[in-house]
Amino acid sequence: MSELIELSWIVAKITALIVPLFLAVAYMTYAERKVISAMQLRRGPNRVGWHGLLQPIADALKLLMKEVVLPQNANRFLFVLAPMLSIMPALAAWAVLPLGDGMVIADINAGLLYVLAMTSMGVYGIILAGWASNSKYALLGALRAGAQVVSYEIAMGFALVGVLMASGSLNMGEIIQAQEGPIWNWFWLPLLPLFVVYWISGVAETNRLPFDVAEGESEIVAGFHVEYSGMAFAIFFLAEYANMILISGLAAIMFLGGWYSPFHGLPLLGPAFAWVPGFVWFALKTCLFLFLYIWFRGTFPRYRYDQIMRLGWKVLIPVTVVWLIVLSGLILGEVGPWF
Amino acid sequence: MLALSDYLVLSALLFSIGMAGIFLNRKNAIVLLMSIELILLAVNFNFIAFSSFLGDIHGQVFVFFILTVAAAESAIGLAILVVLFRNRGSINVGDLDTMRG
Amino acid sequence: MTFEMPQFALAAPEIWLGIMICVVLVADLFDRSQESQLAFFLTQLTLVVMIWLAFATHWGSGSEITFNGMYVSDGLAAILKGAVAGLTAITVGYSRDYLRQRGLLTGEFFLLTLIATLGMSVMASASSMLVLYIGLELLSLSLYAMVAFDRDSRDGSEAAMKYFVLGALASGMLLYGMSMIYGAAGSLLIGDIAAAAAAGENQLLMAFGMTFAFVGVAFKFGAAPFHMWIPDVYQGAPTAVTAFLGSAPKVAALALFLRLLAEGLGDLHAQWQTMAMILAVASLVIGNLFALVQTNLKRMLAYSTVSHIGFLFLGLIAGTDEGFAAALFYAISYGIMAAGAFGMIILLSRQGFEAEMIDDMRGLNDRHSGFALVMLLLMFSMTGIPGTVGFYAKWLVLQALIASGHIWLAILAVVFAVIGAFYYLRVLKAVYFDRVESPEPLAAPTGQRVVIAANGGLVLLLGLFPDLLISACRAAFGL
Amino acid sequence: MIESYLPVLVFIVMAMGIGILPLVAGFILAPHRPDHEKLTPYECGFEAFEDSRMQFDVRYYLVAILFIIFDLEIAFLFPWAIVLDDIGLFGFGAMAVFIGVLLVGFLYEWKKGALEWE
Amino acid sequence: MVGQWPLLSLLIWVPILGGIGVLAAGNDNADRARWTALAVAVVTLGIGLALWLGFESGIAGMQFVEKAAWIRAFDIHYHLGVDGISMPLVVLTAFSTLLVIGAAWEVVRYKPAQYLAAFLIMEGIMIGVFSALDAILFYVFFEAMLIPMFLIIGIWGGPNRIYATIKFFLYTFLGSVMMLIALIYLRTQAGSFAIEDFYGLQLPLATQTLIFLAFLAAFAVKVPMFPVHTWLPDAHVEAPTGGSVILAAITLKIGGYGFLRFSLPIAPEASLALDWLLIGLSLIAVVYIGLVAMVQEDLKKLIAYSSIAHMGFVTLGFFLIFRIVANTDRPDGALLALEGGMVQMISHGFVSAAMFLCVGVLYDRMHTRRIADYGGVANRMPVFAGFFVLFAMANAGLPGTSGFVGEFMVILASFQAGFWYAAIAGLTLILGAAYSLWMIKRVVYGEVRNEAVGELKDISAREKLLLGSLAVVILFFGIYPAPLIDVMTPSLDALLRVVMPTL
Repeated sequence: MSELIELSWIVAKITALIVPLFLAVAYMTYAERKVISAMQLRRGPNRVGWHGLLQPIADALKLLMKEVVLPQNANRFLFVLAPMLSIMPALAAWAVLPLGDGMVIADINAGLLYVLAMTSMGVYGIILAGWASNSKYALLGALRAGAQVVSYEIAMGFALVGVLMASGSLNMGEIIQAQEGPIWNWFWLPLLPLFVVYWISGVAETNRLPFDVAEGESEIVAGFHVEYSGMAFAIFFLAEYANMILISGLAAIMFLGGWYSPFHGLPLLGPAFAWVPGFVWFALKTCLFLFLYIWFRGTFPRYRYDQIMRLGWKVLIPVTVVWLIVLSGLILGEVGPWF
Repeated sequence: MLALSDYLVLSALLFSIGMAGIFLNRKNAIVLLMSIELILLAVNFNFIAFSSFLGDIHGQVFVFFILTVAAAESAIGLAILVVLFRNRGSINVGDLDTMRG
Repeated sequence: MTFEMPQFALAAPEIWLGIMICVVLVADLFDRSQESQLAFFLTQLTLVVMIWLAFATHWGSGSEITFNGMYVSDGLAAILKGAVAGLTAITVGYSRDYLRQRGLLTGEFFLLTLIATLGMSVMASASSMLVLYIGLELLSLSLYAMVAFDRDSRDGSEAAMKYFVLGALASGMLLYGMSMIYGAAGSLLIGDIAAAAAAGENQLLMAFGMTFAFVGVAFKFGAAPFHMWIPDVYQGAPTAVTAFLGSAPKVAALALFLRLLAEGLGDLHAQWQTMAMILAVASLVIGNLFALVQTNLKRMLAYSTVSHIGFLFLGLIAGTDEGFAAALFYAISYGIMAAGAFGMIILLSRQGFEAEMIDDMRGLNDRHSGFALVMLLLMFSMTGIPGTVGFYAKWLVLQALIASGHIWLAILAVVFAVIGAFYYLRVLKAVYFDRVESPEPLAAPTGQRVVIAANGGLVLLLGLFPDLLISACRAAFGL
Repeated sequence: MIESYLPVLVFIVMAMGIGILPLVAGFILAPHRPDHEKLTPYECGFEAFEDSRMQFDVRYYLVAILFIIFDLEIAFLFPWAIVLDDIGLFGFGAMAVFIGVLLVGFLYEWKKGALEWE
Repeated sequence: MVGQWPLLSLLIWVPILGGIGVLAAGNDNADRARWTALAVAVVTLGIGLALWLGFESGIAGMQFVEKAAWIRAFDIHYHLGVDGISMPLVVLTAFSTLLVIGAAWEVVRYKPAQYLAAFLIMEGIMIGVFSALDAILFYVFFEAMLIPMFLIIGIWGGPNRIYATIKFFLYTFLGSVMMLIALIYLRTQAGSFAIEDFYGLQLPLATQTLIFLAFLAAFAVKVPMFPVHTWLPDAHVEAPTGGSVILAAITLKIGGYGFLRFSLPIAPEASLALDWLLIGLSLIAVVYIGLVAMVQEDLKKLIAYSSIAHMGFVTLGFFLIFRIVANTDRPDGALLALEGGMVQMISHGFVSAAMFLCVGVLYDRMHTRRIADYGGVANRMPVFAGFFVLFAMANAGLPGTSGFVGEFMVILASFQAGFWYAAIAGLTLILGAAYSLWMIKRVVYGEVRNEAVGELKDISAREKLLLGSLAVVILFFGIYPAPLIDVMTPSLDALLRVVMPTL
């Protein structure tokens, strides 16, 4: 009996996480359109609901009513499996993210490893989709996406190693606790190059602009999901945005001190902001990164594919490796307030 | 709680499947590579089970190394496969019979 | 957690090799000459220094264990490493011109050779199953790549595929066995395993693991019935690679056997003896009989390898230090012979022509009597005729075998040695007795000539004065 | 210890469910009227080829292999990174050698042009 | 004085190194190679004669002993020495090689340097076989002998040479590896590889039998004894003249020498137990092979079979000793048998060499070995015919030639073993006379049968010298064998006491 209760409690917690997450995804699309239109001096969606606030709902309903086309010669099983494979890790990774102090569904020791594993799995969905579609554009997109994702995964992994070195733990909660203190105690400062690399890699991992050659509407129409329609397409879409939020959340946790307030431990400001729950700080930091995503999209032109690969292999990886060595020196020398 | 023998049996099963994959497979060479991975997986399973039951960390360290080597091995295996395909246009195991005697 | 500082000086050969691998790699990257001159000479330098280092660090100081018990420095390691480096140097000496003629002369070849040597060296000093495995894979992975070195060769890629699959399978078997042994002994260290085996802990599990490990080792050796890869790989690989593959790695395989099965599981000798016996006899029978019908020289030598492995296993059967010393001597001398035999094929091959059929040897005596003489020495050495090193190899094995009471096996072995003589004689028949219409004189590059002369000279010199090598091999086992 | 992974498992199962449910819903709610033109793969309006799974550039494959190798290097860095404080200078030296070898390999790739996409 | 010098080492290494020197001289300048080879052979024979002169006849033990560590791990020594049994064989080897070098002078045109070098190296190795006192050293020389002989037959032999040489090689190799096993086993018992340490091992009969059979495998093939003799006719027929000479004159003797040095003293009880086998095989060789020889169409084959028959005589002498002692209880008869066998070996060395040289002379001119192709040679080559007839007589065992002495001694001794042994052995005289003389009749005498014979030229000065020296030796030992017998008696006597300690 107690097991059942425990299980339902877990399910409830997960639901409590996923539902807001979906809402966040929905309104992320809304925000994106609004912000970009503002940047381009347009108004963006404004018909459905007040200021277009119901637009995401309408989009979802529209997609629900669209036919899911299964192209001929496609491998049906893989074709259907692919979207599932891409959304699953994007969601499941949230299991170990602490939203606030103690607000975590699974407080496991190998948290970071788990996250790394889950984010790596996303590429399967992309590659399977491209392969199963039996379309040249899809295949090309999938290959590009696959190569790009794995390339940046290395830089990302190195950056994470830096975080590990600094925190000495794989547990997400402990990583945050290692950054306890005001804003300059957070890892973004000692790990600044890694932070930048992580963020760039994160953008590339999610195939977002300026690294969105996998979709590349203007060259390979829509890349790996060119043959997907209706709900199947929606799931890819969902996965992409969920991933964006995930990456932003991770960046907030690993480099910006998670739930800590920027004034934590400061004599005056600290107590002044003590009433704000940690969850809010975390959400704010995540939103900061989400805004960056949108800002990038609105600002940068798309990279050429060779430029993307060069950036990943020839810039980001050397930078991280060098910084890892510097970092281990810093740690052994017990420099600053961090180590 | 699972007994040590349960792990060993599972590992033995994996190992046997891998073996069978290598010896019974007459078609695709990729399957051979996968079978090899399966065998290594069985080995890792064994090591981890023993390591955990013996309370000795070295078995897990070994697994780490096996993983690495397995990666290098599959990299080379795939490279050979590519060369093979380029030279013959087929990766059919049954076609690997030019040399006899 | 405290770390005991390892005695790095004891691992000097490996450290030297490791550094030089990086140096060669970088040097070759920045070497503007087309033919990797720098890499070649650096490789040879590395190997020669390595021979010296092996003896300077390991010889005569007794058995020392360091790196948390995982690395052992003893006389056996010195001999194994010296032999490996020496054999590699010989084969590298042969390969340069061969590769150049085929447009394969790149620094990677030398690099892979060095990495393989590092692997073998690590195996020679392994005192832990983990280290043993790492060394083995360093060797194997390099060899897989080397077999496929000629990317446009159909046979080469097929051979590489077969070698890869069966080699990986062997590694898998070996690992599976190792995992069982680990479970039974509770440790990866060879010393602990030996203690556990002696105490008779978990006998069933231990024996189970030993069986798998043994099969894995047999695969790596190429002992029948696990020899399937040998002929195809020897035939398909570029001859320069075959020469390497046929020589030094056999010594390394012996290192694997000695470290794992002799040192670690010496107390299970009664159990692996039977297996070794079956393998030995099967190898002798299959190797010799199949070699009889070959027309391709590389393939014939491959089957002859199987038979030689059978003979080598006979030395191991005894399970005595005497037998191990004999097997060690056998492996080293076989390495010398095999390197020479394949070196000869390399020498006779030209651009676009592989002299790999026995018929290609015809009239060699008319074309170049010096090469013919070396071939004569090599073939008679493989047969086991005195005056060449091959005789002492067989003799020592027989000696160990008879001393441990296996007289019938000894008789069987010599009978098959006589059968084996037949196919070696066929080669000599082609070399000396068959005359060709218009023998074209042979011209080989100076480097290759020097190496083949040294190789043949070594066979003869050790055939007349085997004392030093025999004593060294025995001293490695405290005899 | 292992119990703390239960939520993870549940989460993964639920995430899979979330991946499947909308698809099922889509199949049920949406119309389903396939025809030939609709089912052929998109080829900018040209007549479609039967099988589009063509051979692709070997460099993609090269990247895959490089990734495997580097990713495993990272796997080795993980445990080291966590205990760096405890193992001190020796641990640092060991990893410095490791990374040094890695860098040599990286340099090799770079010079050999494995990272070029022209 | 000469006893101080390492004469045996010189005898072994001067020809081997000289051979290598000849090899290095190359085939391009054939004359240089020939003269070098001749010089080496002459020097070697000179050292051999010095050995003979320095040898003290009254002593049974080893003389000119040299001992140096060789393979320390097994206490194996480079241990040389000669006694009355081996010394004559050493000198015989040096002498025969000189003959071969002389015989090859103008005849061998294909790669003469290699040819001569092979014989010089062969010479060193064979002397090594006779003088080795360490079992492994002995074995090394014993086997290494195969290499030059293999090449000699294979390169310079007749049309069917490849079959013959491989057959020769495999037969002898198989036999000798069995011996190797026996030697190794003996080492486990004796703790050393010194041959003398093997003597007096009190091994059980079953073990002795196995060891005896192993040695038999090696030596019976070499001798060769029926039924493992079949390689010999093939090898002889296909071998070049020099090869046949060395094969008949020396390598066959190694088999006989092996019986004396190994089989009898190491496994005396087994020798006793199995002497019926050896005697039986020897008698078959004498009679049956003698008959086979009679019907041969080929000159060389005929001589080859006659060699087998003669060597049967040798082994008969060696293994009759047990029966003689059993009948007489005294060593005299047995000693006589051993001496007879030894003398027969030496004599056969000269005679068969002479016969093969003669055939070689004919073959060089006619390029055929078929008896039927000849006839009336005496008309065109009177000097040669004279030599040939003399040698044939010696082969038949005519009194006054060395061939007679050995056979006579063995037959005399065999009377003491039993009448029938002597009677059957005596048949050999008749058979030998029959095939030798019939052959002579068909080849040398009669009308000139065809044009080829008609155009024959008599032998040159070089050939005269070769055949003449042989004739001198054969006649000398035929008339005055005492120096030979005196040399070997003490050693054979000592051997007899090792074999039968009760005497």
